[in-house]
Amino acid sequence: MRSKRGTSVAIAAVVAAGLALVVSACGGGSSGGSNNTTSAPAGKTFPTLKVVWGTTDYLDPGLSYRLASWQLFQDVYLGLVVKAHVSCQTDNCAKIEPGLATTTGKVTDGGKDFEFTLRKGIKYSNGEPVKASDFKATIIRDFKLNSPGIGFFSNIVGVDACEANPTKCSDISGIVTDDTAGTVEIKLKTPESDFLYILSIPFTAVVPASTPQKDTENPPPAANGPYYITSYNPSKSFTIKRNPNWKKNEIPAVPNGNPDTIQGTMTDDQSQSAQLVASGQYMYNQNLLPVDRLSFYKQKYPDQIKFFTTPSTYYFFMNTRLAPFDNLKARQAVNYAIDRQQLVNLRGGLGVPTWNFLPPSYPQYKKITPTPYPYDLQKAKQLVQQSGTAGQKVTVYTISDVAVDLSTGEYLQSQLNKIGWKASLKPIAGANYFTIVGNQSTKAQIGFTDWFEDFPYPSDWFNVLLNGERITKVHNNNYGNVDVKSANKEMNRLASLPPDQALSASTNAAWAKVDRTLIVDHAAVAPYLNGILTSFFSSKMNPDCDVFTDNQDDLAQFCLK
Amino acid sequence: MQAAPPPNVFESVATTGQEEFTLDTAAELAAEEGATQIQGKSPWVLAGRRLRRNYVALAFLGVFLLVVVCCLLAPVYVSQVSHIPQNDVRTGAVVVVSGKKVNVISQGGTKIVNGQPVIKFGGVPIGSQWGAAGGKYILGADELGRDVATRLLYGGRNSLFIGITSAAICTILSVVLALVSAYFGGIVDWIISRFFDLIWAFPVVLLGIALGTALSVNGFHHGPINISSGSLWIPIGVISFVFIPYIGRPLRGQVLALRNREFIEAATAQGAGPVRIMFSELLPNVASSVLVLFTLIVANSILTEVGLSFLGAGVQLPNPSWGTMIQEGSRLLSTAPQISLFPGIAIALTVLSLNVFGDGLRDALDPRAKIRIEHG
Amino acid sequence: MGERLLEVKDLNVKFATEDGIVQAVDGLSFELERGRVLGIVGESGSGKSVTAMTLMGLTRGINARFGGEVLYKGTDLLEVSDRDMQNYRGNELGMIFQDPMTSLNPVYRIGAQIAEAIQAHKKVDRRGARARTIELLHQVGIPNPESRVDDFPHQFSGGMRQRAMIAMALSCNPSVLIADEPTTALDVTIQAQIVELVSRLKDDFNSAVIFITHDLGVIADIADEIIVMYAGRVVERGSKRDIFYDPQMPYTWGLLGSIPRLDRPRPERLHTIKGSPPSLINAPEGCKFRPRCPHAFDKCMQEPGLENRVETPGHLDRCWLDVDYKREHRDETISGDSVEAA
Amino acid sequence: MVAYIIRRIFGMLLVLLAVSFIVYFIFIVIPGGDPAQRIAGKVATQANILAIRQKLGLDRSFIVQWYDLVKALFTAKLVSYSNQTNVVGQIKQGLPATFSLAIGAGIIWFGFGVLVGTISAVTAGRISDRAITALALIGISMPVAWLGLILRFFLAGDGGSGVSWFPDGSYVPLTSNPAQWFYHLILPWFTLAVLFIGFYGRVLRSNILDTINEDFVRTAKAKGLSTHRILVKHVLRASLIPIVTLFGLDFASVLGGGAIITETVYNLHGVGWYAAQSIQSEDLPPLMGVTLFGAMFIVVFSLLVDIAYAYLDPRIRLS
Repeated sequence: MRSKRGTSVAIAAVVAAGLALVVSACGGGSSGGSNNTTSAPAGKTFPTLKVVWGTTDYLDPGLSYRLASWQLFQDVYLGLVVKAHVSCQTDNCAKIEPGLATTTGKVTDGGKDFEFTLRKGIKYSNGEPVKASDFKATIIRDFKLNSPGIGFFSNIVGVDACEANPTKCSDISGIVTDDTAGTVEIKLKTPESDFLYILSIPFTAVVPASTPQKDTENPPPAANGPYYITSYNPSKSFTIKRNPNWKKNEIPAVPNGNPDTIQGTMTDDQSQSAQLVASGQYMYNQNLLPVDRLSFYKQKYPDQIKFFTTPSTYYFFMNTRLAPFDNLKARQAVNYAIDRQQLVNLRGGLGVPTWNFLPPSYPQYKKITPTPYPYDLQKAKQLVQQSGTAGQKVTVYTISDVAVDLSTGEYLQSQLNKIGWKASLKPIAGANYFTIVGNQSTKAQIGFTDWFEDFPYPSDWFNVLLNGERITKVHNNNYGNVDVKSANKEMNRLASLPPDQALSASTNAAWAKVDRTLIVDHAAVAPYLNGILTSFFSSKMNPDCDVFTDNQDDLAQFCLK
Repeated sequence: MQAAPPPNVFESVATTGQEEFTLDTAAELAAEEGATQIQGKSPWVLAGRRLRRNYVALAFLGVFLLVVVCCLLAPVYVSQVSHIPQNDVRTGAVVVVSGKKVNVISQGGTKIVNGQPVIKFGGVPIGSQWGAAGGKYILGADELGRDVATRLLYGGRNSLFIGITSAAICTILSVVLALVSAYFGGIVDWIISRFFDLIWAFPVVLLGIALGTALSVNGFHHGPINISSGSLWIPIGVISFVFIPYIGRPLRGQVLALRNREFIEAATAQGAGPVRIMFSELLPNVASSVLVLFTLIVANSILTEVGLSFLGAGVQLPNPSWGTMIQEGSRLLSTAPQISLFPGIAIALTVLSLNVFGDGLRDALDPRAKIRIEHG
Repeated sequence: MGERLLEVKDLNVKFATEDGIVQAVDGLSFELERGRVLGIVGESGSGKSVTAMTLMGLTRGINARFGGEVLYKGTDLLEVSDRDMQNYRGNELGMIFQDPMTSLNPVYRIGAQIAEAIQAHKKVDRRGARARTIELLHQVGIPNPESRVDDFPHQFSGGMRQRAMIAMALSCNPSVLIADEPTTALDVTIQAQIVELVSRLKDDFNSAVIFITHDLGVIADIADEIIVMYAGRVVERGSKRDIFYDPQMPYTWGLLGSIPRLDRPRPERLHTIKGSPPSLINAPEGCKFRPRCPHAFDKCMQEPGLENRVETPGHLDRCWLDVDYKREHRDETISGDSVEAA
Repeated sequence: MVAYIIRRIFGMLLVLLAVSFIVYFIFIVIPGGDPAQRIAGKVATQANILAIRQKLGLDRSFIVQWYDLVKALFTAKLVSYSNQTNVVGQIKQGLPATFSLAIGAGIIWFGFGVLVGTISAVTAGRISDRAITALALIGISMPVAWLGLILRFFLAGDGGSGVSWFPDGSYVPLTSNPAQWFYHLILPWFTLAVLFIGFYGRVLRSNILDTINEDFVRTAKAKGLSTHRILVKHVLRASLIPIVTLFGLDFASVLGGGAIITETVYNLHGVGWYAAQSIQSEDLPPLMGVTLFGAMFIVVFSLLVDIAYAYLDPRIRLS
């Protein structure tokens, strides 16, 4: 998922941060619900939680692809399995836990057949009971909505008809449900290491079959989680209340929640949202703090701000099919020419320099040592000379309405000019940037991009962004058209393992090797930092209750001082 | 003033017995009278005299010219003083400020301590050095370590170039349209007037941004015109198009008033073609209004360019313009106010001097202030 | 002789302009009794309008200097503060102006502008003021005033507008009515009506009138006493009879000569006074009319005083010529140049 | 008079249609702005991009697309390409902020403009006149964007200058908290009004100086009216007429969401802000909606202004 962070005060941003919800599997997923989850202590309830929120695209779980919505959905729409609502700053990132299903699924047929049985007596907020067929209806509804998430279902048996003509999708043979027994069986074409995670993201969160098959936002669909959204005024405000039909501790992994109602106001103006929380009118700010005011806020409200590294990587793509970046030396020159610490400074310090592609919080992450491309302009200039592409025209693409990304583009353009190319800048509005850059006819040579994981498994990184077999003419995510045959083969192998082998030590080491070869041997991309997020609480809140799972706070577990 | 005439001048005429009191005798009479011949002063000379006496207007004209000259000397400023080209990013650079080494951009840093990132905040550019750093960063640095003073001058070149050129094009276009519509009248006048109404009905800033954004993606490639997306000609085209009614309508009104005056009928009687009448008869009469409107439109188009660039529809980055600098600096207003402050001051000063000079010019050229600026 | 309303003693008015000090009025004196009409005649720039405006206190300004006295019922109007002057203007002294087309506010109804004057001085409510206005319009001869009162100025003809101005000026029955060239902008037929109206209203309102014009013919029958002004000075003063039948000043002859007369043989060409009025900044030496006076001789280099040089006591003039010489030579100027080519 | 109004209304509709045509034409020039691709999202296949294009009717001819767009707008069913929200609904949501800003600022700049213009005219030449003229000129020369930022920095919130007399932008609905509503709008009102106060002041000053020399003012003095009454009833009345026309048009443009920069800088989520948003993402429907909304105000007010002019100045007949 691409990020479009709230921007500077001058231009109210287009859309809020688009961070993916992280679902990570640490340890075997097959055993019954392990109960070492540490949900917030009960008895900390309070009437109202007033939050400042970034604007989002939709509030319909079948359509939205933004963090601002997914962060709310985690306590509203639950899937067969859910991500554990536990803090995961160390290395054991959030785990998969049973959700509406009693277990995390019986995996048979070599990892191609998943079977779940639903818990008894769960009701939606509109009173209807949760039925097994609702799951299949939800997936079909996603196709009917032309949801951006239908790409995740491509490995399910019998989905081809729906993929060909989404709006006419009526049945998926690979999904078999039995309402009386309450069972759901999903058959896959090939084993898929990350399929459990896919079942825990909002696209697969179950909504009533009666939900209209179009964007339903005011109010959004009925919920099966501890909370339900009572009203939503696009880009303005939303209200969330406790789900009357939610039975306490019905699903161990999902906390019952402390606030009775959640009042949200939406704005993309960073300094204004910080103001609202600093003045105590609101209790939590989901937007980033304005970069230039960071030191001011940290020094004035030391214990009300928390920082979290996120599983995100900011990198420059280089189109390997176009001069000059079809030349390895040219790509290496770019890596030498960027000072990663300065790029962190551009973000006011909210970043950790990196030379890897995978984020550090992954078990598959192994820091590439020695540092492959230390900052060295002279070496970069030499490499450009040796590559024989000196003096060529290079166009740097960047996002025009997110100030920090714009400055990053300007930085790269200036550095490329210094090492021998004729670089010019092409800023494009955020809403269209990824569509234009992802279109082969644009012939984008080099440019700014970032990636926030959909789920914490390397397949969401390499298979989507750097796999030669996934290059498409339109809406291509492999902007650099990276096509390393050996790496492609290894990625596909590692991505189609049954769940139990998916996290073995050997698999992790193999993913780390892919990371290393693409960076050191092929300089396929030029990664430079992993993003850091801020959570700003008002003086009334107790920051220690804050559970920051992978890249978002869990509102349900906030508590007062 | 008449000198006192010699006595009995009438007798001398009466007694010489001339038959007829003709024109020659009148001239002769006047010559004898010794009254000083009143040299005909053209309105322009009179205006020039009034303007010369208006010191305030001239002072501000001087300020405007000073600003223009300074901006034109931008390359000299780079080679002699700042030694930092306009788009040269120097985030990691170090500068000697009165003996001490100082980072142009304060260095941040992040350490991971038991899973929690500990952040040392960086990214704050140094403020105005006023020469303490030997010509470097006199007005301070921006977030990418570029020299604000250099960019201020280069930005000035862009903003002034756009402002003046678009005002010139707009004036020429609207003068021609006004003359044609007022002279020919009828259906031509109707069409041109509706054209004026149409642009007039458009919310100016909205039209400007819409055009600016639309064209800035891939430039304008239609027929002979081939403008690349980053060129200045896009904002120029946008601004000159948007302001046409501001000059066109008042001018059309004035030309209409002159249209059926006798001296026009006389010119037509002498067989003058429409072009000659329009440009050698009508135009000189409204030239003073055109000149005054021009100065005011230049001031307005500079302000509009700033607005457009501020919203990202004017000058395209990384080229500086006063508008883009204000926008860039707006994010760092608290830690590095210099980035936004100085362009703002430069704009206010330039536009103020243009307005004051325009005022003085209008008083000199047209003391009875016939021109009504129809729309602010 | 009626009650003495106005006594002007040695009035002089100076204006400081960029090009120097302009001596607009230099030593003007006259008296005005109720019921009498004083005519002031002179070319433009002779100071007659300045005099009228000064009486009304409308020429006050930072660059104006006044001398002499203007006693109105005993108080010197020159000393009265501008605030108090407001009680005199319209109430005691009414004024009519030259160009009726621009003297009325185009965006206000005629009735409103007149009622405004009434309410400014009299304790009258709106309805009373309106009734009074209609009555006034009737008195000045405007047809069906009840409906015309709500018309706008541009709906009135020139003559009718001047009548409305007169109604406005007389609305608070002032003791003195000052008419500053009221007929100049009107065509001849209307002029006669206006003059006749002023004279009739003078009797109805029992007021005095100062009638200023550049055309002697206009005040031929209305004026009791006439003052001829030239270059800011009085050059001749006397009763109507004195001026018309025994003019002593060559300038007056010129004025008389330029009037088309029915009672005399039609001259081939009316007499015209050569040249143009002198500048008031560096005026000619001696008699100001000398440069244009056909009978000027060396003595005229010193300015003659305004004295009574003829039999009738009130008749004053400012000319060195011998009275008999004048009586002998004046006819050729007055009766026009039919006798020989100019 | 009625015939005149009907003819003018017909002219207005024509202008609005032409405006909608121009907006549509401008946006056909943008390449790469194909909304269908953008909506298709990350893993879109060629097939569903075509499906979306069909749903939005983007594959039909130029004229039909324009006609559909305008019809949808007038029947309030127009939906934005980027986030499917109803355009007319969003504009309506922006109305309170835009109207509050426009009406408040309008009152300020008209009131102060007349005050400033009268004072500097009456005291022509003296210090107060020179000072006011200088301030007016400075007011006109201020770039609105910069002025807004500076005011927000120095006076609002903890913009860093430590002084926070005013809240830091954003709009508080009148209905929910009138005191806060007023308090939040003081700075935006002032920022928007400064330009106009200066301009109106100077136009009024030159009008008054012309009118004072008119004959009917001398007549009014001769009637013995007090200077105050003359100034208000005669001089001001005549010289305010051109100001009314100026105010009519400027007020219309601001009411129609013209104060885009002020709304953006102060984060008042009004129509202007919504326009700026939709332009950033090159989203045609909202832009069409806002432009027509703004143009409608301008043409309606220009008719109102002509009628007011005829009422104020009886000499003018509405031909």
